[in-house]
Amino acid sequence: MAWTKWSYMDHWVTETPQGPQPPSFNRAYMDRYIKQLSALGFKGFDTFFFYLPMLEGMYGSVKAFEHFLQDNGFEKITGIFSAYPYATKYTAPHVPETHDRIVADCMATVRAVEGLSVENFIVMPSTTYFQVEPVTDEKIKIMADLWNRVGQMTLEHGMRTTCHFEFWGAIRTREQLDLFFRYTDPRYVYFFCDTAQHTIAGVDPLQMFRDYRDRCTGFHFKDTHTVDEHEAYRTPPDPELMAPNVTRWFYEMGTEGGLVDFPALMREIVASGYDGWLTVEHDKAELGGGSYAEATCVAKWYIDNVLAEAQAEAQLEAGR
Amino acid sequence: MRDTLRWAYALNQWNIRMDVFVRHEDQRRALKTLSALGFDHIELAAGTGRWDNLGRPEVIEINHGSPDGFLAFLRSCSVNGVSSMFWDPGQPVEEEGWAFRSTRNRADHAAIVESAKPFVDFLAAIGAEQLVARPAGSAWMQPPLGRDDIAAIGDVWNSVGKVAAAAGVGLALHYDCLSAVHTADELRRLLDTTDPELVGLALDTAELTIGGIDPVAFYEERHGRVTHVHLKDTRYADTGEEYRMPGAETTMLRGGAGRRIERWFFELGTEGGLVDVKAFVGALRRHGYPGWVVVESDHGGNPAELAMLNSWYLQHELSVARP
Amino acid sequence: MTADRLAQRSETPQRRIKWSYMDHWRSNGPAGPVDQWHSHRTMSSFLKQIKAVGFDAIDTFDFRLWQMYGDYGGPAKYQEMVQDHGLERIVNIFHAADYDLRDYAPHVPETHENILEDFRVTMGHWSSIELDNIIVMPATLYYDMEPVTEDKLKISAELWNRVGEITAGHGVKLTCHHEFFCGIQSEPDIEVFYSYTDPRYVSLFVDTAQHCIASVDPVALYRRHAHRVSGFHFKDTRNVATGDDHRHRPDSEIMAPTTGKWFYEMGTPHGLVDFEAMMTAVRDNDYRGWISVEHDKANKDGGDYSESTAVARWYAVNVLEKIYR
Amino acid sequence: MTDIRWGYALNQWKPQFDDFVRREDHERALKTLSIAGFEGVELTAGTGRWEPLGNPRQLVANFGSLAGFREFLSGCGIAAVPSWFYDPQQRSMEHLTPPYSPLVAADVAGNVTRAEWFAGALAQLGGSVLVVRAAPSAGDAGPLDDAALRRLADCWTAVGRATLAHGVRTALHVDFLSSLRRPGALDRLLGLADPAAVGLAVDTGELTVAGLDPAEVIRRHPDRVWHVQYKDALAIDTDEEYLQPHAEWSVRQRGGSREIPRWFAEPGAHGGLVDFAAVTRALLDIRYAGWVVFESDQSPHPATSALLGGYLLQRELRPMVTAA
Repeated sequence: MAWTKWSYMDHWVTETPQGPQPPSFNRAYMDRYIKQLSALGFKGFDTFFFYLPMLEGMYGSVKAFEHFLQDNGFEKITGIFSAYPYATKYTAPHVPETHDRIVADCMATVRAVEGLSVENFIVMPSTTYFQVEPVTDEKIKIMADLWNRVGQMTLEHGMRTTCHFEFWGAIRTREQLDLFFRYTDPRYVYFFCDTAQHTIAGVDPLQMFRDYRDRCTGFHFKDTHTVDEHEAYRTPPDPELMAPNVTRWFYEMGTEGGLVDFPALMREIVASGYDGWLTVEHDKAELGGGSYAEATCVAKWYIDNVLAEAQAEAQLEAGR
Repeated sequence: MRDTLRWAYALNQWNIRMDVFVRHEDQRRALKTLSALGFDHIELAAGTGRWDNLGRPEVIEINHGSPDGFLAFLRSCSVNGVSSMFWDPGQPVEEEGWAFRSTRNRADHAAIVESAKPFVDFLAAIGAEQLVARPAGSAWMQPPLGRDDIAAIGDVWNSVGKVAAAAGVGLALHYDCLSAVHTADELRRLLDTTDPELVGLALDTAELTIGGIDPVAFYEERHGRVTHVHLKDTRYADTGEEYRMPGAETTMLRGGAGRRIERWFFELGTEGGLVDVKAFVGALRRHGYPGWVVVESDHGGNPAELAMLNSWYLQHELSVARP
Repeated sequence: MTADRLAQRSETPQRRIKWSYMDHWRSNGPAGPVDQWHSHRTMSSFLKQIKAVGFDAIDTFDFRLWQMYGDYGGPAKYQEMVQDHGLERIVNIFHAADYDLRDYAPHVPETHENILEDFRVTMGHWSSIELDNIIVMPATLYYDMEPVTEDKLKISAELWNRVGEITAGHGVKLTCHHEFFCGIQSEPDIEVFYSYTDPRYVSLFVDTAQHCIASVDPVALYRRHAHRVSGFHFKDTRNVATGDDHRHRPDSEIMAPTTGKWFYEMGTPHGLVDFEAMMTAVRDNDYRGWISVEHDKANKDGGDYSESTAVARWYAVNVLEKIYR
Repeated sequence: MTDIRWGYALNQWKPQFDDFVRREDHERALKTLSIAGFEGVELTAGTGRWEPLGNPRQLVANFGSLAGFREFLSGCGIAAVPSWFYDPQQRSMEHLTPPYSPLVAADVAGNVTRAEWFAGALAQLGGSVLVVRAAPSAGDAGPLDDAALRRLADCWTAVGRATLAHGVRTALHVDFLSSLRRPGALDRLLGLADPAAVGLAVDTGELTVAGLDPAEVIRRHPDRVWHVQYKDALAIDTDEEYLQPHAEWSVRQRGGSREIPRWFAEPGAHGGLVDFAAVTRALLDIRYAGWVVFESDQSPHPATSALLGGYLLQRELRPMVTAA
């Protein structure tokens, strides 16, 4: 049986009279966007914490939006992504004095999805590298303590705090990742594997999953054509959009020049018995004339044709 | 007939989403487009975060080293300077811990004056003339204005005006069709409660028209207080209560509900445009309007195309010669 | 933009170079991209934008003739609309014929009569307006002409001499524009071709990008043939043709496996054409008249015609006109 | 149980002559259709080297052979090319032949030759229907008297018999500019043509814009409906602007006096006028067995239109058919 628990991470742009805009432009565009994802067979929907108020505005409540998802073949909202990519004097995970404010913000987000059965509370464990460096063991410990606190709080509300590591974040090399997970309590802090971000940072996502299988609660399946060899990760003012020699980091699965071995990862997932959600994410897919709609079709085609085959092979091997 | 009008263009037209118009080469292409069209000054718009790198003084500094470094960046594209910067103190920003503030709330006034300072200092450093500010939050979010509300709003803007004047920067309050200061009388009362030496009016031809105020008539009436102009067109006027729809930023201005009009602002001379641009510019010339005229069209289909059509209108319909 | 020259209708100081825009264009319509001929409104929007960035005139394709008759009442009437928008006129037309070995191949003598008749008819259609050049691709696609022998180059040259006589009779110069994927594109072949042509009837139209893609230095080529150059297409490229790019079947211009987008506007960081050297050569040869800017398929890979045209004009005003104007 | 197979028309991806020419563009479009739930893709006849999917010669030039093209399709998850839309009034650069009119007897031979060329290739691509533009625009051809209808019938009978030899049926496509839109014209033409050789391609969008009800047309010709195109309509030509000369430009492209921005859109589009459930019920009633091809004509966002069409198919129409 092909894997059914596929969710889509809420990045999208569509044509409007005011130029290409996110579908939260208004309710009619949001409906059409959900229908397109439904036609591709996605069952889960992950979104950003800052979209929750917009969903309330358009559908009356986040719960009502989830009903609309369910009317369109989705199971539920599967994950909420909360992040502080840029350190300010109010919020910076490596600065203990800001931890109370961050925990309060996370509490507010958790309350906004109270009553739904959202599984993953996905977080960026750190801000941009250049605002944290030098990255010492001490700072990694401080960040670990923060997410232990947040993880305990979200678990009480049925959501697992799970860490998603950007290639330009402060925790990026294999040593830093291992240290961070040693400092964190496995009951409260989990691992969210982004295939492209780890590959760009020179870390093998497949090996990361093998080593942290028990703490892994989700994936971002997206591809990249480039490993960061020019220290883009630590160049101000912004590595993600303004890296001098790389105008686009992220691509959908199935494009020529992709570096991530998705079939191998799929076989590893099946063999490991993992039964959680797998999430497709496209970020800035419109660069160079691309389109989110087409990129998502090509990715889902790859899932239903290439990954389904890898899954079948793995299931045969495992004698399931 | 002497004509001293100075023309600038609003750069926000290119900044349509969070993750676009961030790379310097994209910004250079926009600046060169404007320069090729005869505009040698631009208006900036406040924003937040590392990707809004023309919207916060501290982020501009990280990108260009210093105010002078930023000016050098503009001049590399033959744009000579910045005329003004638009700022809405009621818009929560990351750099202020996402604090929500209202000019009606006296308890917020000190923080509002404080939050204006980085902008005033930056504008002074780059030789820009006006800080263009939204006087009050959206009407649908709060009860109608009472007398002491307008007094409170006037007070905070006098304070900000004082800070700006001390740095040699002007302050102009920008009317918009969703703001709580909505009717012509409310706008008059706000002008009357503010010190003409410290606070001017930024008259936006499209916003006034949508709000049901004739921009030519209002300019004739209060031309002494108009220190800044936004020149753009619109094809629609509020039927009367649309600005009170909940979430009007989306339900009205992005066609989410009601008449489902998904675009209100247009380039000058657009078909079915309601603004009598020629009459308005004629009035500016008659009264020797001293300030900047910032041309814009807000977000439409293709930013470069809209700028080119605006420039054509200036050259052909308003006889403004390209340098 | 200073307004104090409001009443001043003065002719700008006599410029030796004027700029024309070769009319490739797209804009976003409700049903997807449309060209400027879609409606009077899209045409007016196009002409406004060309005028706004400071072009003096336009060039066009001669297959637009039927739309001119259908929608505007013919070339003269259409030119009036161009002039109503503040542009001077239509300067050049590009004769984009369907080259075919069976009936339209400059190196195949049996097809010459058909080609000559085509030009007699074409020049008649355009006699209602004054044109400087009729621009042609001087050969079929490369793979239809190969192997390229001296004999074929000679036959082609003789054909264009005769066509040049016909167009000269209408006061219009016949001028050759060498695509990198046409039969006459390498440096030696170009030299042999022009050695057989009559300078009175056959001119050279230098397309900076096409020559650069074909590994021919456009500046050196221009300096060698300056006396018989009747115009330019200023456009840039970021790639040089390699391997079989120039003879890829069935098409090189869009379908070359190595390169999805050959052409870019001048003034972008990665361009290969040295426009400053080209402008210096134009100055040194005291060339006077028109330079055409062309953007071909600028909307590929997320590009857009409006912005590309503005950026190119910026480059012309701020860099090239500092050298010569 | 009726055997309906679902396809999508590829013409939606080619707004201008220099669009949709590269191989990777085709691959991404075909994968989009496959994943959206469509198993077949309808081609539209085109000529010249920037129409790589336009005719048999260009397919061979680009894929080595028709089998090579079929391999490319199956590599993208597309099973077959069910049909090819062919307008004889388009010249052929491959054959250096001019436009042909179905109303001109002297053009029949050339028309048959070209139709066989497409039909032969279509058979090798797993296709079964050559969809032909039945008559020129009313504004250019004027009213069709009986003699004209007989000339049309003879032309399409000849073409239909020729394509049958390749196992391919010829179906007449009526668009909203067609002179066959006039009351009774289509019925009389179908009556005059050989019922074994000439059928009907029902295009829901075109008929609706022409003020006709597609479900009613289907029920009126139960055994002559050999092909169906699902396309939504956003406006109706109430002022009969189809009678103007060059209506292809002034009305279809530019929207006529009301400047309609889009006449057509993907099935189920916001503001769409076609009742696709009713049309599907009519097909079930006549026990239609064949292809239904979705299309939206030109769309500002082809992938979005394909997905919204796929949504309607998966959620409403396919369940209706499988339940029948």
